[in-house]
Amino acid sequence: MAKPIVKKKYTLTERVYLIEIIKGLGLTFKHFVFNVKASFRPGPHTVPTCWQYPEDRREIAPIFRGAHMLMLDDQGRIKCVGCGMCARACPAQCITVKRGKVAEGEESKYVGKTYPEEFIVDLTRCIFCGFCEEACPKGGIVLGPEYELAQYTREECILNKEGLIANYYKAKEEGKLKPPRKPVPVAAPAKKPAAKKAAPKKAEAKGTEAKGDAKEAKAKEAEAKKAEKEQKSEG
Amino acid sequence: MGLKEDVQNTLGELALDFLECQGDLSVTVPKDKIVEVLTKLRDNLGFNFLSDVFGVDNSVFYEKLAKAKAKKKKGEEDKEEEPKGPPPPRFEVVYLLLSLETNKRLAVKIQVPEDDLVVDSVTCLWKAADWPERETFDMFGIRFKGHHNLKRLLMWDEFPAHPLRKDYPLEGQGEERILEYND
Amino acid sequence: MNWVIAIIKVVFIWTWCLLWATVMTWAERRGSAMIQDRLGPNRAGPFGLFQPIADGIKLFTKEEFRPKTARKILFNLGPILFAIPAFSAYAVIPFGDKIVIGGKEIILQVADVNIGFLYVLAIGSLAVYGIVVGGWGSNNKYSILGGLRSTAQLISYEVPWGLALLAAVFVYGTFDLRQIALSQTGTFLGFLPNWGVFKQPLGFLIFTVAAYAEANRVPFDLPEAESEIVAGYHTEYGGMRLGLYLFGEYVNLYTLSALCVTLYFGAWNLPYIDMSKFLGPISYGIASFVVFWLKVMVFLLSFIWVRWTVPRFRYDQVMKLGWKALIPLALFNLLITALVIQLTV
Amino acid sequence: MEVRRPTIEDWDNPGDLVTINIGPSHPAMHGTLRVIAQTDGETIVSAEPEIGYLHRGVEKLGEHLTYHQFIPITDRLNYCSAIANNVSYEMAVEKLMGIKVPEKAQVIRMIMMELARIADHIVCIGILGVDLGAFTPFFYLFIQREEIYEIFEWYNGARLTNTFGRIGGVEADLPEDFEERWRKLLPNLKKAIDETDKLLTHNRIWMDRTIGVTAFSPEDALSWGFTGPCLRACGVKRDLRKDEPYCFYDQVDFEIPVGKHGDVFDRYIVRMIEMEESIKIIDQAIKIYKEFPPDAPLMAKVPKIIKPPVGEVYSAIEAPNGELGFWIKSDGSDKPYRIKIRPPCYMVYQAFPELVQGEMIADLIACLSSLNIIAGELDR
Repeated sequence: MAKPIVKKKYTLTERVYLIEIIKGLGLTFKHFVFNVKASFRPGPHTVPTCWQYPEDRREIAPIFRGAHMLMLDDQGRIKCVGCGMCARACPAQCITVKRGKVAEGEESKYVGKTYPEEFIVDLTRCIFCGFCEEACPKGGIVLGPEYELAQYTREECILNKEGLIANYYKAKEEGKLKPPRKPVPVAAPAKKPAAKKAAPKKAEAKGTEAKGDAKEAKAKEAEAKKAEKEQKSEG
Repeated sequence: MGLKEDVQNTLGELALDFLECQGDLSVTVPKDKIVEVLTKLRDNLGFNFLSDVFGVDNSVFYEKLAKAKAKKKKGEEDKEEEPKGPPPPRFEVVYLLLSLETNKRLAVKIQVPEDDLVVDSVTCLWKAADWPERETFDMFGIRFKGHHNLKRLLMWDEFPAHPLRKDYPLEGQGEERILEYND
Repeated sequence: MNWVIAIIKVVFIWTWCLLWATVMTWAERRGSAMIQDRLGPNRAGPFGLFQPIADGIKLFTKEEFRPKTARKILFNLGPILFAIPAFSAYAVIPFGDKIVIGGKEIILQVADVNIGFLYVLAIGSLAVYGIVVGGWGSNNKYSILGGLRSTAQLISYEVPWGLALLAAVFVYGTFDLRQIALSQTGTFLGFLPNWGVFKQPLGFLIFTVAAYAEANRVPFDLPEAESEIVAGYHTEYGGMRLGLYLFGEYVNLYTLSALCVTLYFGAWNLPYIDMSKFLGPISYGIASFVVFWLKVMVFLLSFIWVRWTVPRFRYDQVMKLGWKALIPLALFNLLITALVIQLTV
Repeated sequence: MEVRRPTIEDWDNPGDLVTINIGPSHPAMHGTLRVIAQTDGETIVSAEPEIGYLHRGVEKLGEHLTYHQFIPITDRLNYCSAIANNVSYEMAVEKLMGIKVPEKAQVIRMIMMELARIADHIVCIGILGVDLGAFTPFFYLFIQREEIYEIFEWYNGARLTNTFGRIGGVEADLPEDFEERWRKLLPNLKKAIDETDKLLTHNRIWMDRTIGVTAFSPEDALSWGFTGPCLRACGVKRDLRKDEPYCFYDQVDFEIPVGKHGDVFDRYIVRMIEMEESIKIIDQAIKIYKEFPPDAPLMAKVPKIIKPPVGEVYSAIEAPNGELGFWIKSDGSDKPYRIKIRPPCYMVYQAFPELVQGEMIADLIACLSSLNIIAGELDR
């Protein structure tokens, strides 16, 4: 157990403690003066690095991943069709969806042939990864801007359909609804597995890009349909 | 000169089986020769850095493969050996080696049957094997002969099971209830 | 009549010290915040000035918790032993020159003792008992470590501290703190204020370093080094017992700063200006008091300023600095001072 | 001068030693670590770390989640630099499936990883300062860390647990104002690093506390499986970014700082220089990023349900703490058969008894902070 013995070599200014300490004192004094000056500015946000929370809030990103919302379309209908893709994608298993079939005569109330009879998000389990949002084929569930999630009881942390829609209205009122995320451009599908390994060339990527987008959207829809079918067959 | 040939030449008949997957080479060696093998690899091939040691419980793996095969019938041939005669040993201990000079990696595997869970410790070669071996003992119950301090690492000492075995349920078996607190 | 004045003085200086100790807790937090680009407590009252009151209420109303295994008597005794010397040490330090009310001359000092100097040294070193008794009584390993560290540190730094003060005594030729303060009028070498710091620069340096160690302040805050031994000797304390330790510490700081001002920074004397010549008897008394207080405040704030700038020493390094650097330096200082006095007088 | 360090054998009666139970509730132990130290006064005769206080069974959990669902779990390994974990895991799965990630996605990954590296080193240095009693640099640095998190937040909506990237690429392009934000952050970040340097590096108190404390020889370090800054501090020039380049690390120009003695000071200096090198890398990576057309692909064509072929791979990257590797065994289903994580600080922390033996209690704390032990990846 031979530990290397380190010989300390100090320069003269280091050896005399004071010089470096005085330099440091000068530095902290600069900060002190700056902040004292800043703290006399009007308004709650005085010191630039410090937010006085309830009054003075930091701007959050439009794509912030906070509490969930169930999105409504222009006619106030729930976009969700209750396919359960989000529940399956969720790593924490915090989403419960119960699908209901739209009764006859009520078709105008709902977007599709099915609707979520029950939609429960358990925020005590949720890890805010955003996978449900990504999995949703209809853009029905979105992580909203709400980040003040502390509650007095566990029951309050479990959001049901009404709560999720209320979140939507709240975000809409505050103007914090984010635009739907654009699908990411995907590399051109390779025909042969061997070609997959070849690096996608830039020029090639350029040409196929515009089509790629449309294709992706279509593929997503197709997949959603497939999922619906699967669910049906399961049910 | 591929790495596989090098390893084959160095180990001779000690190398029982090779598996190559996406450029990663792993070699299976006899269980009781592990210290010898690793010493050879370290001294002759320059694998002088032990990255990790861990166990794998293969009990479900073979079942699944067999099922998949039965399903496919005419499916492509798998690289894994077929479970013939006596079932393959349940556990595997994997040693990840790295050569600092050539930056090549090699996985050395030993098969550990369930009725003989004792493996020679490699802490004599690399001190780095200390905790990984303890963890393997903790998680799989594989004991390492020659380890100076083989006790549970992550779970508490009185924990009765080995949680990374495949037959251990994800939710646990309620072991926390048998914890006794002495005032 | 005299004893009434004495009691008024005692009560006044006691509340004064306590007041500034509490304000110091606010200044510490706000000052550190300002140094660190934060805001600090600013909600209770204007600029958060009522924060110490809120803290005080909190400390008073908290449960008086005592660990099961603690030694009851020692545990209770610790904070008291710590606070009493802290409060009583100020007795001999002046807080102003004098005030004349109704023809009666009142010295702004609780007791003008002619060996006041020794009194401060003696009482100041008593504080260590509070720490070590509290640390021992808590029956906690961290507390004991903190107590032991504190003992070793205080004893080690008493020596250079005393030696630095001794050199000051050589210069002033008296143990009487009031006489020392009075002798620092006029100019030194024709252009400098006649302050001790210009006669004893090295002594002042040693005194300051030792004072930081005596007050258990960063970089010498080993007895309560948070990241190492949790909270040192007051790990197990809560409520007002902890409050006594904290207040005692700040009162200690006030005392040390006042001593430093008295010895090295001309007490209530302004440089180049003699206030007594153009001020009335009462206003002069107040002015001297205010000047003295302002000087003390500068030192108090410098304690905060240094605390939030430098890292902490290690235990053995503190000892090394004390015994191997400061004591030889202090002896050297003593020698030079003695030589110069011998040659010039 | 050789200082003889006492060992446990020096005591006929070990009862003379004091056993100090440092942690798990101790200000410097982050609530998750515990060291049982035998001390002779202030000198540590033996120290035994006890881990497992944050054991969440991540590896077991991985066997029950699909490949994609495991990404958010990797966030919780080294929570100071979640992005490096994400990328390491994704690269392992991509290797298993033989996916070639689009180049633009690789550049984005690289930029984000280097930002995460800076954030991680900031945490380490800041905490090291706090544990040694220098509180102020912690705040100067952490304010900049918040700004880095701001960049993360505007990239994908989360600050700490980013869930960055997907298998086969990344989930989004860099926001339009990314470079603007970075340019805004850069002078402040440099200033904060500089101020920390001024407050600490040449301060004699700091030097006394760190130089020669828990020094370690390179041979020992390699034998103990050290990687990352702790190994480089010992004088071994090893960095997976250079040795086994991934992403675009072979196309950018940067230096690997190497220490001499492997003591706390060297670890601190290595991390300080690495932050500056990371800034350099990001600047160059942004240049590379700009060469790509805005609609260049960011995701490889990956099936919705990931079912890698049967096999096992090991893939490692240079995480801020060292070599972070994932060994994944697939049985052909949509869930990994076995995931083994090789966390860097796990290997470093097992040498802890040897590192601190003979030092003082204060050094134990300094050593612990300088190793940057993150319980999340230590216990998994």
